[in-house]
Amino acid sequence: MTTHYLVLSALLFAIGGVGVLLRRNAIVVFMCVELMLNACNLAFVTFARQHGNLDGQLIAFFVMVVAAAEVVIGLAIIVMIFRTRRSASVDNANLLKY
Amino acid sequence: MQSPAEIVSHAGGVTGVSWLMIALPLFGAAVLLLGGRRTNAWGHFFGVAMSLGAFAVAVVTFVELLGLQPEQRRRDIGLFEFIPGMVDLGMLIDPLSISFALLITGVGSLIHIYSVGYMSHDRDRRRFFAYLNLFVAAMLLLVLSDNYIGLFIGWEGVGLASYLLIGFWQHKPSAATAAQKAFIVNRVGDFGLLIGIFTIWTTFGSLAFADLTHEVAGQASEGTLTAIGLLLLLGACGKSAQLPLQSWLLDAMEGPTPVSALIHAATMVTAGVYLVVRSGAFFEAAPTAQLVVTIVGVATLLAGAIIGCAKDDIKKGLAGSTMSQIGYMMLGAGLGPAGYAFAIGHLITHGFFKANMFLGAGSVMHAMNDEVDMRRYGALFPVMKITAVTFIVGYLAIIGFPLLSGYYTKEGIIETAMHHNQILGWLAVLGAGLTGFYMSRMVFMTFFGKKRWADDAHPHESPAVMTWPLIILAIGSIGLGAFLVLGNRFMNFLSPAVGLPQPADMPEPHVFGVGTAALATLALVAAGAAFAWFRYGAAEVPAVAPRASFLTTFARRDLYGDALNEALLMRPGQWLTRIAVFFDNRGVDGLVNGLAAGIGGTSGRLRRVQTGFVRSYALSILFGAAAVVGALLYVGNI
Amino acid sequence: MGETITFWVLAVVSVAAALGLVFSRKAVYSALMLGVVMLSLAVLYAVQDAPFLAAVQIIVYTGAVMMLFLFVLMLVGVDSADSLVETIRGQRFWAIVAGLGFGLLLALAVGNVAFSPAAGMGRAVSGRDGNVPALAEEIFTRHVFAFEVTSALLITAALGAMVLAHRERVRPKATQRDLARTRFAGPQPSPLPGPGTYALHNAIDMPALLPDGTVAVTSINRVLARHEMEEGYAPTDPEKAALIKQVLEKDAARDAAPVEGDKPIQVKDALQDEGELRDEGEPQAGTTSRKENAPQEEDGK
Amino acid sequence: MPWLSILMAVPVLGAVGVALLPKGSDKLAKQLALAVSLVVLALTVAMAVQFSPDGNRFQFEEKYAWIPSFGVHYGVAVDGIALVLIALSAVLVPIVILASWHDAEGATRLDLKSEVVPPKRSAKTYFALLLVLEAMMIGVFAATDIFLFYVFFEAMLIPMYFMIGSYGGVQRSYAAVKFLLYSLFGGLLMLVAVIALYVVAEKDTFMFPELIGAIQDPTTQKWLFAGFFIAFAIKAPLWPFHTWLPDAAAQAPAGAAVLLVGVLDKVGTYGMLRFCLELFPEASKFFTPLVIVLSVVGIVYGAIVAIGQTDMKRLIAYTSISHFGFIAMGVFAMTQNAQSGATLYMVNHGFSTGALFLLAGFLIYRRGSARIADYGGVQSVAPLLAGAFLIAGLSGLSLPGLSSFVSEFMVLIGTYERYAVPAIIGATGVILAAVYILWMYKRTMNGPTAEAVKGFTDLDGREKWVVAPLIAVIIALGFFPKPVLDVINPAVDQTLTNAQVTDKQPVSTVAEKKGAGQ
Repeated sequence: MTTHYLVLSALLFAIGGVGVLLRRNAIVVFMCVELMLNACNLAFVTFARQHGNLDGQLIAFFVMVVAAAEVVIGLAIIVMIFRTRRSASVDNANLLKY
Repeated sequence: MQSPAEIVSHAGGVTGVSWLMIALPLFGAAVLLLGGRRTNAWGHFFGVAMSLGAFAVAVVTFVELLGLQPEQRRRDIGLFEFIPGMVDLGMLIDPLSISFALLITGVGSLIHIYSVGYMSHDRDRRRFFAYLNLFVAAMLLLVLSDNYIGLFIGWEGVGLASYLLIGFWQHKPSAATAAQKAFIVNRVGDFGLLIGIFTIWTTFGSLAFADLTHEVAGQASEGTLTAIGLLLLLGACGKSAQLPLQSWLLDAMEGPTPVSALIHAATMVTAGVYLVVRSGAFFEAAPTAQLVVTIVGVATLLAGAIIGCAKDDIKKGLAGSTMSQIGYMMLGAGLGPAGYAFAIGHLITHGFFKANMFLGAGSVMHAMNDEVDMRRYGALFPVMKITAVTFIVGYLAIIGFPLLSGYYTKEGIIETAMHHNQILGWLAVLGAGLTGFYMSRMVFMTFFGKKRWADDAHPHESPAVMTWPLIILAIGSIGLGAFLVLGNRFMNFLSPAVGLPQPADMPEPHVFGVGTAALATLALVAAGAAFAWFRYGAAEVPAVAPRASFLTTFARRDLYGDALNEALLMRPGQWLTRIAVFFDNRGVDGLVNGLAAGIGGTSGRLRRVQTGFVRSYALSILFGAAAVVGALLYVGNI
Repeated sequence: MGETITFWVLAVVSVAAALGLVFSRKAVYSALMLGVVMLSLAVLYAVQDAPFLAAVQIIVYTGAVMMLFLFVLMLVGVDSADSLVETIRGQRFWAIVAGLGFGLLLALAVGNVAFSPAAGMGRAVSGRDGNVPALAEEIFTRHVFAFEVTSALLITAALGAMVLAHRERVRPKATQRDLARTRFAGPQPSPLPGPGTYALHNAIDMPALLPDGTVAVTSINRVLARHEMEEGYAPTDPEKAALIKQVLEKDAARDAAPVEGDKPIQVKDALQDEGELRDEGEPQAGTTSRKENAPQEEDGK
Repeated sequence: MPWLSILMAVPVLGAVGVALLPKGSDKLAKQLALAVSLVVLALTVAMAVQFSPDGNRFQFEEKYAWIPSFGVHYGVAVDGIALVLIALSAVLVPIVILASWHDAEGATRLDLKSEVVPPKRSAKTYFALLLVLEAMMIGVFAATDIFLFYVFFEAMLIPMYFMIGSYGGVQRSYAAVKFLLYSLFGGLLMLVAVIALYVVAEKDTFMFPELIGAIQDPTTQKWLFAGFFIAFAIKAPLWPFHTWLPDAAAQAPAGAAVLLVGVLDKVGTYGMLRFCLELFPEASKFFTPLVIVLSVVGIVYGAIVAIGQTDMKRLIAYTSISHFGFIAMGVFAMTQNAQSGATLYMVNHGFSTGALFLLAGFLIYRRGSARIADYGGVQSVAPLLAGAFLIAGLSGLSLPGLSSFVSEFMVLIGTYERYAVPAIIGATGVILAAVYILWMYKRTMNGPTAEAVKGFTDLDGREKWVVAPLIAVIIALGFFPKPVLDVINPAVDQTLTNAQVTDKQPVSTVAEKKGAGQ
């Protein structure tokens, strides 16, 4: 069963990655990142069960905490950009280039 | 073959201070050059005084030398250590060098006196005398030095002096070009001499004449000796305007006439002969080298004569004849000890009568306000008696009129050459005939025939200061030949310096000193003179040069010597320079700048990668991640 | 046996939801899709005997974080659907290649590892009566330092968000006296009149009528007008429709002017904005214009 | 008496003094700079007098630990070769200061259409830079600690960069940057080699005397040699690395160009002679054919390109490339004559090319353009200037009786002893030299006076004081090189013994007799 979980987690992670690359709306990109994080959590929990010790779950817990902090900051930035830029598209913020 | 005497170091007496001979003119040149405007008034007299001073020292040294026993007559005066461990500069007073010194200072002083008159109207007269003094000093250093480096310093010093004097009227572009050409062609000759000196140093470990005796020279291999001989010959050709480096002599006539007389007749051009005679040890041990010397001599002899026949410019004609006479001397020098005495004898007598004729030509030009074309002369005899008479004496001497100085020395060379090698002998006789023709042509065109003067010319005799040197030189060209050659007096005098020939090499003495070769020469000379009389004496000489046959244009264009140099050296040289400059700017520099531009270009393109879109960066991150995982996988399971 | 069934069901659901998240046009739909994924994962955690995590996942992660997303979505404009046309050349193709490549590689890696049967959480949890106390003991003994660090992290995150979202007040808060003075200095000192006794509607999207029966331009609500215009329901009365269209064009012209946001905000502009907002003020009759009802701190070009 | 440290300190203090002068006082700055340089000259002469040629090799030695952990010392000492080169710089600098009295003010004073561009910085800084440069020049020749040598080797570039960059001609920045990058590139290679030397030698010191013969294994020697040699080949421009010199010399003001070509480039050949030969004998022997070929190519190539130049200063720069070919050939011919000839050549070249550059500078100061075509018939207008130019030119084509001939003769005869063909090809350089010098002289000085040249004034008092000493030295060394050679020869013997080379003996018996007699 473990490989199934891991394959699922890999698949979700890949979809998340593709989502980050394809979508232009900052919030959707952000959600895809959350998706990738959840995929990792799944892998952690699977390994916790596989190895029979709590470390996996512990790590997953901490990942959630970090993810929360990240979301807070990310969204604040998105709001700020939206406020000045009137659009949340990721491609608009492209002044930092050659 | 009795080899030259041992060189003995000397101190005391006037010989001890004979370095004054060089020092005085050098001091004169320095004072006149540095003095500037202040020395204008008395500058030329000072120059003449310095030259006369050198002449005086030379005479006293000569007398002191005569006082010694013949074997003692090679005195070496050490001066100072020039390059530690290699060469110490010093002076060698021996019969050969003192005879040269006498010629240089003697004729030199006369020419100094003559120049006082000739250059009286020139505002740079002071500078002219400075350069003349510099020349005399350099020439004396050349002949009096006791080693090859001193000789080389004198050699190039003389080249510099001739550059300065040819280009004296430097505002004339033709004079500047002629001067530059003379110096560069001389430099080619000096290149040969330089390599020769290197070879001598590497083979013998010393450059002093005292060490390079005949026995020492014998030890080196034949090949090296021939190489040294040929290299020295290349140097000699450069300086004495022998083929193939003769093109500069005719252009050198751009300089004032006293310069032509002193440098391009009497002294500098004979430096080559001096070098060949002084390096006798090498040439005698390398017969092939001697043969080449004689061939070069004869070739130049004929070339000079042919050029002489076609030149209308009196100075260029005389220059052609100088070239041919030096060809004789080179031929004599190439015959070994047998020919040395006659070669140097002819050199001295030639110094007198050629200088006499050049100065004569100078006074003619002076009178005809610097007209040089003989076709504008004619019937000058009644107007300029002294110049004419002295010129004719010189003319008779040069064509070898019996009993005059030219006859003895030139006959000596021709007979030794005939004895040595028939072909060379007869070619020399042919040359003598040609000399008879072109010299007679020159005399008849200038002094006899109809008056072909330009309308504003009203010739008058030159002032005394110019005519007296002519007279002295004329007297010299009458008696000197006989004095030197009769009773082998000059050969015995020179023997300590250059050694005596085997009796076998000497041609047997004839009845009344007139051999078959001598008779043939006299006949040819007479024929030449007669033919010249018919063409130029009696007949009407056109004022403008008529269209000429192939042979005459060939001669007028100096046997296309210049055209040859131009085609072989000048054109490819310029072409090579342009390519080198192009290669340097585009090639090497292009490479460097190209490298810089390349780096700039790539960085410009790389800059484009940063598109500013977050998503393209994310894409590259993902690719990176994929690569890492792939690598881990690859590493993991190999 | 139950586990495999739940796994396969949830796996399919979560993958479908994930794809939905990525490819849905509207942001809100993708938010909901993400919620579905998270919930299915929570169940998977529970199945893999990690009950505490499942609870946290549902309560904290899905409950709080997802809601934050929705909240921001609301702020940013729920309807801001973005077209799926790709702007960067070759981005779509390469993204898919990279994503699939990456996924395949991981799957390959995971695939060829032979796992022994899962040891299960029995032993780890045995001595400590249950998952949560075991986890608590684990956290508060070995990882207490990490725990404290994460708390610090959370605090800084909160602080950061506040700092980022905060707009410095450059001028003193407008007191009531200022408001009164600006209102009276402005073109419309008196408040806009109410719909009036004879008014047929007091709905917000219905413009007010002036005593002579014509439509009061200032009472047209621009947001709604634009919304209707975009959705295509023009008001039946042609004259009102014309008026609304004319107001919208004026607005569009003003909007078309380069949005100040593009160029970095100069301090002078910000101040000028502040002033212009207050002075110009455009008092509305009874209806609230978009500008006025937005909270003081939210308005900003 | 720590002579060398004083010699380095005085110019630096002078430079600080000059720099601190109030803004407008350029005249005072010049006088002070001149005074300081004359003091340095006096000190050098005093030192040189006390130098005993047959004493031990390194004299006036000072050694203090600078970075003890790396074994880096402030090691300064002087042997024959270094003393002569320090004397050269000490003599050249006052002359250059005197010559560039007006150089630093740019073209404002010229009404003619001039290519000279007004400088970016004040004249005061120019003279301060000059003095700093002098200090570094003395430092680089005096350093016996290889690390210290490297430091000075790189530090020298900075003042020269500013002098070219701020006071040069039209393309000064291009030339300055090219010069700097070229030398820095070389310097970096050398740094790698210096560090590698320190590490491989395991002697825990950078002192040169102790490192002689420290590296035995031939391959490491070859690599280290390459590192050092490329840096020195770029510095003294050998053939492929030379393109920076014409640009830098043409764009630099005349005074800076003199020091650039006269002294800075000598560091390259001095480095070859001192470091390459003595530290890596086998590698030097291994690379000798390559270097000889490069230098011969440099001689002929430099001369030919010089003939084709239209700009006076570029022409003089190319001639010095040809001269550097001679020096490098002399150094690597590894015979007594060749190497002392090469060292003497470094000194003579400094004076003759220095004189040429300064006189070209005077011409450019009068006419404003460096193109040869803009001149003609200067001799009839300014005979003294033309005469000095002729003497400088003649020393350039190494006319016997002038200083360059002695050294060129020794280099050629030394090389001929070991390698005949390169010497012969090198000797053709003598003919080419005559062509490019005389042709330039004819085009600028002889012939009818060109329009623009009519207004030329002859050498004034100051310029006479610049030209006179140079010509005096050229003629004096030409006739009596013995004193200088006596100082150089022992140092060269030492170099040859360290480079494990014995002179080739001539073929025949005369040498024995002469040798025995000596």
